[in-house]
Amino acid sequence: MRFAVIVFPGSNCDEDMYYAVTDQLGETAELVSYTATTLAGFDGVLIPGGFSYGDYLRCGAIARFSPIMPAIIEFANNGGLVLGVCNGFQILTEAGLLPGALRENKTLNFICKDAPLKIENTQTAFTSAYGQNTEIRLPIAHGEGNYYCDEATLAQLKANHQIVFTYQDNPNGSVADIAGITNEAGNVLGMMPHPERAVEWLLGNTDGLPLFESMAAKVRQ
Amino acid sequence: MTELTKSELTPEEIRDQKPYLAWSMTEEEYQRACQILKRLPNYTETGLFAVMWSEHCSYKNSKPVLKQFHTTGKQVLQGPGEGAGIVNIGDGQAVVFKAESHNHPSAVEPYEGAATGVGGIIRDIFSMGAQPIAVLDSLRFGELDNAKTKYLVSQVVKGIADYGNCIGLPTVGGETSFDTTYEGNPLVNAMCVGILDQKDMQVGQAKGFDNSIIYVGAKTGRDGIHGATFASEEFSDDNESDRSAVQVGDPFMEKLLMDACIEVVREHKTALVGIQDMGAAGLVSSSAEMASKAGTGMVLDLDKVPVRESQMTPYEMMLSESQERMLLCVNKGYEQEIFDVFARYNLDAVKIGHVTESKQYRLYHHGQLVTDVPADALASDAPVYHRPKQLPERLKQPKATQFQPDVTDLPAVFYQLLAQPTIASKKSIYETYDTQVRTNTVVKPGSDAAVLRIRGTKKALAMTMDGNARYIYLDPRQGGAIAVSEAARNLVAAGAKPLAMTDCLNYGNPEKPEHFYDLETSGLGLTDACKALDTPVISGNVSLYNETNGQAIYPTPVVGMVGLIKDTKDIQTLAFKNADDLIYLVGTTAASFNGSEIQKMQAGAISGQLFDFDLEVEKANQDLMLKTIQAGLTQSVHDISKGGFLTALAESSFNSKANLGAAIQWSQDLSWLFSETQSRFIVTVAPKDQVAFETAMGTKAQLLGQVLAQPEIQLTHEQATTTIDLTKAKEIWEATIPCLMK
Amino acid sequence: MYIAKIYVTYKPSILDPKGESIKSALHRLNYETVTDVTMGKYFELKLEADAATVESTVQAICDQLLVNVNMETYRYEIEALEVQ
Amino acid sequence: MYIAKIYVTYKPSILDPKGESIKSALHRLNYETVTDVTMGKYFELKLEADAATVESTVQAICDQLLVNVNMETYRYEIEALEVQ
Ligand SMILES: Nc1ncnc2c1ncn2[C@@H]1O[C@H](COP(=O)(O)OP(=O)(O)O)[C@@H](O)[C@H]1O
Ligand SMILES: [Mg+2]
Repeated sequence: MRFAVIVFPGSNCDEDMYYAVTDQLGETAELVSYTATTLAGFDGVLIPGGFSYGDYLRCGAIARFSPIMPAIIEFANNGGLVLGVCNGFQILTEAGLLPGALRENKTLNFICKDAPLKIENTQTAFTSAYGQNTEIRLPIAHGEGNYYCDEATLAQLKANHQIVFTYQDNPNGSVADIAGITNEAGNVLGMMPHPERAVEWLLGNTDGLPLFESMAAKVRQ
Repeated sequence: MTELTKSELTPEEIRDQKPYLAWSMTEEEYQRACQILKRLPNYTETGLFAVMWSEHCSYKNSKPVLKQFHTTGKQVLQGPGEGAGIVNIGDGQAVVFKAESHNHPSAVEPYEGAATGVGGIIRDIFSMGAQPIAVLDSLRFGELDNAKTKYLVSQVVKGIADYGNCIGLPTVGGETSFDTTYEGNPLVNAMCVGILDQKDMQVGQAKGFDNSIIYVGAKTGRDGIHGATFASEEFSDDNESDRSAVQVGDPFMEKLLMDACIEVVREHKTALVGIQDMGAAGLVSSSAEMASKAGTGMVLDLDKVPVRESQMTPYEMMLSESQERMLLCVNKGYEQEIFDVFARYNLDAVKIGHVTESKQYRLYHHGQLVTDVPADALASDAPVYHRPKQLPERLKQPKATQFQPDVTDLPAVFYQLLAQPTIASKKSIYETYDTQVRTNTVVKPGSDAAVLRIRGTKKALAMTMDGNARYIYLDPRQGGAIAVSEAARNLVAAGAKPLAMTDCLNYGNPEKPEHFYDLETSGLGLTDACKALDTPVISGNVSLYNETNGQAIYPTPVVGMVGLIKDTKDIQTLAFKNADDLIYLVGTTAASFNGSEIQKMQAGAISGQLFDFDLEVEKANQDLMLKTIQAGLTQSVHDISKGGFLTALAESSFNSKANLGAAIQWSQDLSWLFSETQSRFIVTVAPKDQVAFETAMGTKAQLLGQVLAQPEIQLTHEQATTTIDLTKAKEIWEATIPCLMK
Repeated sequence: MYIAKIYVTYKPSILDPKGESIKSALHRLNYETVTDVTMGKYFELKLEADAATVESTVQAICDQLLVNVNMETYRYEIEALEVQ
Repeated sequence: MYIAKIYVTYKPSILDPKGESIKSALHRLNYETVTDVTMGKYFELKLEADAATVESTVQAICDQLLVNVNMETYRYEIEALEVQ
């Protein structure tokens, strides 16, 4: 399958994402500039981590007005798989493709460490390759990963099984320990942990690989 | 002429009122400038001389010391003198690295000072055409017992974190220590490592008459004017408020600048002649050095310089230290392709001048010639001073006997040692750094050295920053040699062959003979070890005048070193791997307590004559250790440093995934568990490899025990066994700094 | 020429960890009289707009970019500046 | 009971990368009329102080904690609140 890895000014996990799905997963990928206006020919969209536009106003707030965004929204609305990691998650919430918002960690510090996660829903397009009730560890690296949504939204997320990943040991203050959610249709996933950093034995962790395998399997269906 | 330039002092007024004295330019230096010009310099020119002849830009006090450094070796592709040094790592690739201090700015404005320190050192690396891959930070503060120090620590760490995290470079290693001596004068040293294809090597030269000088990056404001002279002055309480605008870092801008510059270097080779970052003394320093190095002159039109503020004078524009700016020399006729690259990154790129044959450095502003001086006079021909030296009082008759620790209650002493901030875990610091971005980090902070693989090869690089100033304080020569040796030992412990080093020389006022003695003598010590270990100095930085109210810091050279791991299979960490693995001590232990952590803890201060150190033993132990690692005979390797054997042993346990412990038979004096004898490693070996390991190491390694499945140290000494609870120990070790920071 | 001063704060129902941390710092510094701290963002925008549209422009800018209405509220003041 | 509203902004010579980046975003969104953006901090403090000391307390808090006097300036307004 062919992934588009979106590069905004200030994205810095774009190459990591690219190598994860090419070198490790063995699929093809292309770095797509924020100035592009079409995603024709791609089977999946990956929005990487980083500090788009310096994250100077709010994380993701400025990036969502980039020329590529209408194409991403259209891609998502047509049922295409979209994964936003870290800053990518923040951009997806700012753009309204996912509910809620990401705020400053309750510790007020950036946190970089491995986080034990529970996969709450293994039936999604992003988690089907994980076993039932799997516990995994993925690296987190963020200053603003504290997921917020109001009560009504939370109830909806729960009712629709949109909560995909939760922290075992909530590091940042997220509502309901949320680490990653999908949209209602289940084709857009936003998550703070970095699966693309956990795809190689040499780097000590491969717990992220099944996520990309799930996406590839879904596309091939 | 504009209003503002009119209000500047005339050449005659300068001569009479001597404003240059306040810019740290001496009367003789002013006279020297007059002689070079054969006339009185105007305001702008005087400012340029003052800043270019500051210690920070000219190294006028430290040059004689730097001259003695060992800087050559067959691995060295570029030694000191350029933005950063370059070392061959085979396959047409090279590693580029340099360290830099940002002590003074961080003392005044810790967040921005530390952030811009990181930004500056990253620019040094990509100005060589290299892709930066990692950042390290070496930090020294006063004791964590007062609000001011806590504030400095939290802000410095946040500044480093925010800059590195945002630009997307992992901060993978460093060191953090605490001593009263740094209370008014914290040390913030940062190092950056990059990778380069040798065919892309760049130099900061402005060659070729009529070639264009192009300014790229952020606009110039009034920030940090005279930052370089400020870095060459002592602090005192009375100059607290008299400081120019603080420099603010913009890591987002630097990310764009970095990517654009690397693109230019790789893909526009015919266009690019030279590239240099604007660091200390900004525009004047970068441009004058580029001309001087190439043996050319330069004409700049200051009306073209992108400015952020209105009505800036030539003096202000030339001396501003606004961040995230670079200067390029581009072949005539090729300017547009360069402009196009920067335009794609939404960055300013403006031709502000050209290279000339005349060797004069000329600046025009509003059509007027405002500066006309020989380029060499500003750069290569700056004054050099051979300062007098004098054996410091403290070194005259040090007590030869070693301190004797009291270890009556061994577990209690050990728990107390783990609660010393210098020994305690630095996790709460490095967990705020993104250590993995770019997905090359194989060994993260917390081990002896960080290790990053080189994508697409079997190779990896190990890197570290080290330097124990207490040893240097007690014995500058030996201490200097130990600093280099310890850095190399950390790399060896990671499975790497040390390649070369960079340094930050942090000292007091060199005009004081005792301080100059420290600087020169510890420099000789560094050199002894560089030669013995074949780790030449390829780059570095000097920070003098680290004094507050006349009180200097410990002489503190910090060593940054990079080593090559030929095959990622050789990568080692300090963590115990399996229960029942055998534990060996490599090297011999003696009563080495003067200058140790336990002396400081129990006696309240370090004192006496430093313990013995033998470079030949160091070299032999490192070589053998590395060979044995490469033979695949080790499970974990850890060098023994501050705190001694027991601390190192506990660290190997704390970092193990399964909370492993150790059973140890100790036949020497119990207090020697805390000795800081150099040249030692703790190694674990799988039982199946026992014979091979012992054959390889011979008498160098001594079997002391084995790894336990449970988190405790069972220490047997003269038939009695003491148990140390490692769960409790780890709690103390990890909680100390977060608690003290509250 | 107008200047718009915009104040953005979290909605009351949302915990403000920065405000809390500043409050405890103030208590440690013995400013015990401080009972409540909120921290928000403050923007100053200069606009070359005309009187008829300036307010709607400022509102649109807030809703579109400056404010995340999921969790923040804002208020603003607009002043005319003397043209120099 | 008093409420102090404190506005903190960078001093004029200090680079404000946030303001700059917001300004360019607004221009890309066709709010070309915006000529200048500064982004600062806004604090609201509630204080149980008396009229005689409230102002000096607020000033001290600003100088000591809220404001980095190396780089920032501030202004404030103090209002008395009805005691409930
Ligand atoms: N400021 C820092 N930045 C990054 N890593 C750090 C820092 N301080 C300490 N560390 C990590 O913690 C480890 C132990 O720190 P320290 O006790 O100072 O080192 P050592 O004695 O091995 O030189 C270091 O090797 C490094 O990986
Ligand atoms: Mg070590």
